[in-house]
Amino acid sequence: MIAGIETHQIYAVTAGLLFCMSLGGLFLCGHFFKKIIATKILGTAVFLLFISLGKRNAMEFADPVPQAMVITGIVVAVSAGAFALALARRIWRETGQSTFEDKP
Amino acid sequence: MCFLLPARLRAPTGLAVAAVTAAAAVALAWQVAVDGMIRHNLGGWDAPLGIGLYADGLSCVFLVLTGVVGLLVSVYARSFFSLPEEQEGATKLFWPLWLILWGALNGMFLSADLFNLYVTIEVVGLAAVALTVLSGRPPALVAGLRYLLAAIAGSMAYLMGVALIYGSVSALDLQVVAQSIEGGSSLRVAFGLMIAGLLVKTAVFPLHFWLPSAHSSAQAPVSAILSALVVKASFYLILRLWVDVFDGSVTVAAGQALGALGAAAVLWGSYQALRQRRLKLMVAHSTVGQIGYMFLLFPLITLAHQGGADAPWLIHAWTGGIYQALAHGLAKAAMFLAVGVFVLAVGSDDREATVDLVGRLPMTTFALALAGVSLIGLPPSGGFVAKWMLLKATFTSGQWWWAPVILIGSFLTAGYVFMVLRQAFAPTKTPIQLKPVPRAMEVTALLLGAAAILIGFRAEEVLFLLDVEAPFQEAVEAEEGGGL
Amino acid sequence: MTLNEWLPLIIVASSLVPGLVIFFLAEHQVTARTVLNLFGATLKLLLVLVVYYGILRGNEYEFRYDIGVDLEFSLRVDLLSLLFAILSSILWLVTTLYAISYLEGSPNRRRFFGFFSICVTASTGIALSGNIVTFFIFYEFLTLATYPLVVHRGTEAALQAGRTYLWYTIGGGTVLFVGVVWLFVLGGSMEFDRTGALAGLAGEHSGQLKILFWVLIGGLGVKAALVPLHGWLPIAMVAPAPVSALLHAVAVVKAGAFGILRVVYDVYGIELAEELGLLTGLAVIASVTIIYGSMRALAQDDLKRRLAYSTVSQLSYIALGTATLGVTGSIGALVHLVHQGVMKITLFFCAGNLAETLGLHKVSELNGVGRRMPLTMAAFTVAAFGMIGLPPIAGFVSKWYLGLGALEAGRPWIVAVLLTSSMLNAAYFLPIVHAAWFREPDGEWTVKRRARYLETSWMLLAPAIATAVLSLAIGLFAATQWSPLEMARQIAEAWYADR
Amino acid sequence: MRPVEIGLDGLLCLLLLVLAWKALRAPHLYQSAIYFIALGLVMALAWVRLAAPDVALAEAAIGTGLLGVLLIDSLRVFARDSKTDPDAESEEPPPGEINVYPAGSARPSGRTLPMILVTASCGLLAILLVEAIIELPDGGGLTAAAQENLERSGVDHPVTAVLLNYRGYDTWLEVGVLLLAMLGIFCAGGRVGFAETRQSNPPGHLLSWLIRALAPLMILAAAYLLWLGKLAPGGAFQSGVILGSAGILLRLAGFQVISRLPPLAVKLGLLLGFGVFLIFGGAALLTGRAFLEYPEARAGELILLVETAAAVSIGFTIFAFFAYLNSRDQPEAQENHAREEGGNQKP
Repeated sequence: MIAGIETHQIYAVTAGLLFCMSLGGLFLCGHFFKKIIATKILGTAVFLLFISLGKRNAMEFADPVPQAMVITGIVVAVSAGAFALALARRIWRETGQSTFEDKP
Repeated sequence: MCFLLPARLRAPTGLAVAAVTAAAAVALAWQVAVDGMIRHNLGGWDAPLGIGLYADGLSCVFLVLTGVVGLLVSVYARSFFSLPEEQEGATKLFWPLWLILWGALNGMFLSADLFNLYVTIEVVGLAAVALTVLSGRPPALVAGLRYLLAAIAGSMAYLMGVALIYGSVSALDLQVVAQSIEGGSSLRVAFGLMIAGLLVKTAVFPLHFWLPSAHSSAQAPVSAILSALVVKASFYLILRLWVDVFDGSVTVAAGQALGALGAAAVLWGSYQALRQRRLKLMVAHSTVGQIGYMFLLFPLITLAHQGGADAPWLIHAWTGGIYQALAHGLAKAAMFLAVGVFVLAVGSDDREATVDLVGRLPMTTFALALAGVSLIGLPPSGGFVAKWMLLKATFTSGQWWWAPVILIGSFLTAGYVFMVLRQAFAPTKTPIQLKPVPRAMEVTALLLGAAAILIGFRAEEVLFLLDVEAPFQEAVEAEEGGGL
Repeated sequence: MTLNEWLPLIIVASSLVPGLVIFFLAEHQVTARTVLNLFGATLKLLLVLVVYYGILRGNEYEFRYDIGVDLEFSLRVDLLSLLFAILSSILWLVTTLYAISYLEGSPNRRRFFGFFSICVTASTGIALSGNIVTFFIFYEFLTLATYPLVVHRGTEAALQAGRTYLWYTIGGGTVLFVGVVWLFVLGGSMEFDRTGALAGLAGEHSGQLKILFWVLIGGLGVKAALVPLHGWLPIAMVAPAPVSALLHAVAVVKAGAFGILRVVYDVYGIELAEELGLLTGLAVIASVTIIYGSMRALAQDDLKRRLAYSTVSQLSYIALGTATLGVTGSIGALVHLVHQGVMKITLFFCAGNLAETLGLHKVSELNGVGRRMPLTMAAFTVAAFGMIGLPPIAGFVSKWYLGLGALEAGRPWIVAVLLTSSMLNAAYFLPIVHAAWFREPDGEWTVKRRARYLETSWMLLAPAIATAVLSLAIGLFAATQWSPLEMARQIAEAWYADR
Repeated sequence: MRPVEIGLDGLLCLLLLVLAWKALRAPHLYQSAIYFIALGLVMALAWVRLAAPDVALAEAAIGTGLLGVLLIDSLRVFARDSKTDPDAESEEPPPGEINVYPAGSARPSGRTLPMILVTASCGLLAILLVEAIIELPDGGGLTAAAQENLERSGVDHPVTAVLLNYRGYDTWLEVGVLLLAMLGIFCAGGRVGFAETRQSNPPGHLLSWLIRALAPLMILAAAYLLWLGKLAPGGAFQSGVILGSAGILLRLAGFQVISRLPPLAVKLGLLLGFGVFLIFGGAALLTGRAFLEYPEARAGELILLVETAAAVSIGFTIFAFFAYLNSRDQPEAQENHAREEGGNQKP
């Protein structure tokens, strides 16, 4: 039974769970900072799924296409994250606002 | 062909590039209309390994829309950003950002690869947010961050769907995926995730929460771009996925669900627009409502598809939805530009402040009125053709329950459009000194408004273009190698 | 394409182009504007007459243009469209003259004349529409073009009236939209010359057809001011007199009435309408409107409002005649379309003259005004007598045919309605006439001296007299070959030809 | 598969989930950031387990390294500025211990219902998603296709082949995204250009010396990684990041890096990667090939050229992210900026 489980499956399921967890976090976290972290984890979850799928048949070396896509994805996600951080910092500095709810 | 992604150019150069890009879009559309669809394999690699670019009727229609609106908005922007009032913040970055955005939009309309589409969505999203916060005013910043987070979440959901699809069919090219797709729960979930992610970006009710603040706090040309083009891009993608990729696996229930969201958006958006006191917020809410109309397309074509590809209302639904996108693109751009002129001249965004503009800014008022006519769907206008087709499709297909939504939406739209116009006719007791507005800004707004009306006179060409590899003809086998 | 195909389009464009050009002229270019306006109006009238001549010789005039899928724009000339087109172009010419003088010196004339021409375009378009879609397009176009005219003065009252007007007309337009689409789904593009497309559906879809009929009438009834959809009309009287005259005597309200004619005769066809039992309902509504309008008119002191309620009442004669089965009733309806227009515009001109020259707006202020403005009041008297239905004025002819038609169709209660209404008409018009001629002048205006030799500007006076003479003439010469009555007879006989 | 491996993988995954949970639920931003960085490191292990060393390198360097630096740097801002807020003085949290809920406002009440809703729908989504993932077929992928064409691609490492040849278009756009993000950050900051100031408390002499010595070494390492990318894990991104980190270290040591360069050079640095791709793609079109198609014979050299340009741009941009944000929020910089603005407004 247990022996039937493949490495990639464990990671793929983890990816699914991480995805949902961070999606919930994105909605429920108040502070900009944590929302940004939630989007990062969201991205990581997606990448994890990609890579675990790439691992399916080749044991030596994973499918290069998802790997390349994930590298691209990481860069894109980091760029977006950096931009979001820059925005959050500016908002905080200009208005002292750190969540969408409070209106200073 | 349309990868003109220049950066760091100042206004005149930017304008020139805008003209070239628009011309390229039109040229491509012409070529597609004459020769049929075009496919170009980037890097010389075929699918599934390489990325393809692919132009058919649907993409060309959107390319040309983007070209026309883009060019006129560029002309407007050139005057707008040379005004002393609009110099704050990083406004000199408008040109590079806008041209990148435009390039990404074009890239998106042409891309035939799921992952590449993700990258273009992300570029579109980032550029759109950057444009939103251009002025650096705090409300714009907050709205921009909200937009950015929503956009990231949306594209991640989309990417998750892509991962699932890659997992099940090992391909990313739209055509290859479409051919090798079979049912199954993983595909359904993938599809759901992708559509949901894109719905966030298209701001369909109830996922529209980010739109009104973002679109209303941006500067006028930016608002026009966002409302007229950026939301259309993700709509295009939903449409593309729906009819080309998941063609066989979409269910009637899914179509009805999207239709219901659209209907709710029509009612809610229009109602909210009626309640706003600030002009730009009103126009932004109106976008939410008008986007809803486009989604009424889905239940109609889905049911049609179940009933066989030659269901008589198919052509109506299809044309209606696309026409709505076109007419709204033109009309909303005109409206935001016209409101931009108002705000500039009067110095206030209050709906009540637009008194007696009909005498003093006749051209702009006229532009606003033309755009309004098209939004309401009064004949003769693009909006009328759209609503006519949609309404007819609802009757013919027996889905009459969408009809009241279309009509009530029109009625509410008439309410807010005429509330502004009525105010514009009222004379002032104390004439406010209007600031002079560059003529080019007034003219471009009027041209866009007139275009929204004029496309109502001639649907034939658009239909012809749409007909090139229309998704309902099962003839996508022919692959023409990179004919650029 | 031959000239005959383009001619209908040129007729429509002959007012559209001047209208659009006027927007680009400067406010002070009065001469250019006037020349342009008159040129357009004259050209249109000439073209319409040319087409009339052609039609009599058996030519066909049709313009078609594909919008896309199955939307087709089509302009086609038949006698009914000519009847309405001739009426609007004659009255446009006259009203243009009147308006030039009436608005002299007031602001925003460029806007006024621009939209005014566009309104006429819309109403000609309605007249020449070859199918229901084109009709609908122009119908909505008319709504849009009249709005700026209603709110032209920009006062609070005008804006309020504009709002009411829009709610009614856009609501009506929306209902009509549904009806038109529905009709389209059932019976295709609904060319007006292919009556009977719906007849085949009668058995299977008769329920739908019945509902559809009322949806269409509901949409058209707003502009035709059928009770209870008439509320906008009296309020819209805040507009300047030429607007009230042309639009609320001719263009807008007649568009509704004309639509009802088209729907009953050309879309459903008289046979089908009868078979479905739709006409009695329409006749009842029309009768109620006639009586109600007259009663309300009695109670108004404001002259223009009284005229407005009179319009509500008189318009429904057309609907009533339409619903009276039989060729004579139909003739009555058609000829009343013309006669009522000519007479009502005269009344509005006169009201405008009184307001402009002496500042009189109320019925109670009119004592002795006939001595001061004899020509105006003479015109008024002619038109008012016509309205009441005194021979030999035009109104008599139409009422005569309506009554005769009712008797032929075996519906004597309609005659009773007509008689009651005529009595009410007399009751609200005669006191005005009496006061104007036989009471002693007592208003403030008596102290003012007469400024000129004429009682008022000739450009105000001439149109009123001309239309008064016209209403007398078309009554007197009703039996000749070129009279509206003769035209109406030809149209109606064609409708009933296959019975 | 051996049970030990399953146990190891299971443990790793569990750790991932726990860390993510902690990062999202931690009461203080500082803790959140730390948990997140830890998550990134564990994730790098997971990549290695999944036989994706390229991704591991990229994740460790960019995803965790760079972003971690940015996050910590942002925390500094969020902490410092609340200190200057006079209203928050009384409830001043200790530095680095910023409460999630801003001072003065209690935990927002009335959020229970949305919380339940969101949790429930996320749970539902999780069930659907896991089911979908389990249902995925056990094989597939494009490994074979990628290997087959490797000879024609001009490089020996399949990931590099995909990145720069098969799907070079994506990579080009991605370099564009970096550029775009930089422009976006300029927008967010409200002005273009860098205002580096000397660190108020420069690090000790030794450290300064060390960093200065380290910098050339790092550049060397970057070049090596770049070259290695042809054969083995490594390549433009990883090497770019090392370049970027060299810059960040220098900056942290208080050196003015960007300000020393002429503005044109800065712009060129940001644009280089994007531009080379574009020129190259255009040239391919002109010579009758498809956009971004490499001539087979010279593919290796050309890819190296493009990669070098991309690496320089990536490194430069990443460093610029940091430098801009870091300098933008220095108190002195703000004052300078305010003065600048005031000066601008006067005439």
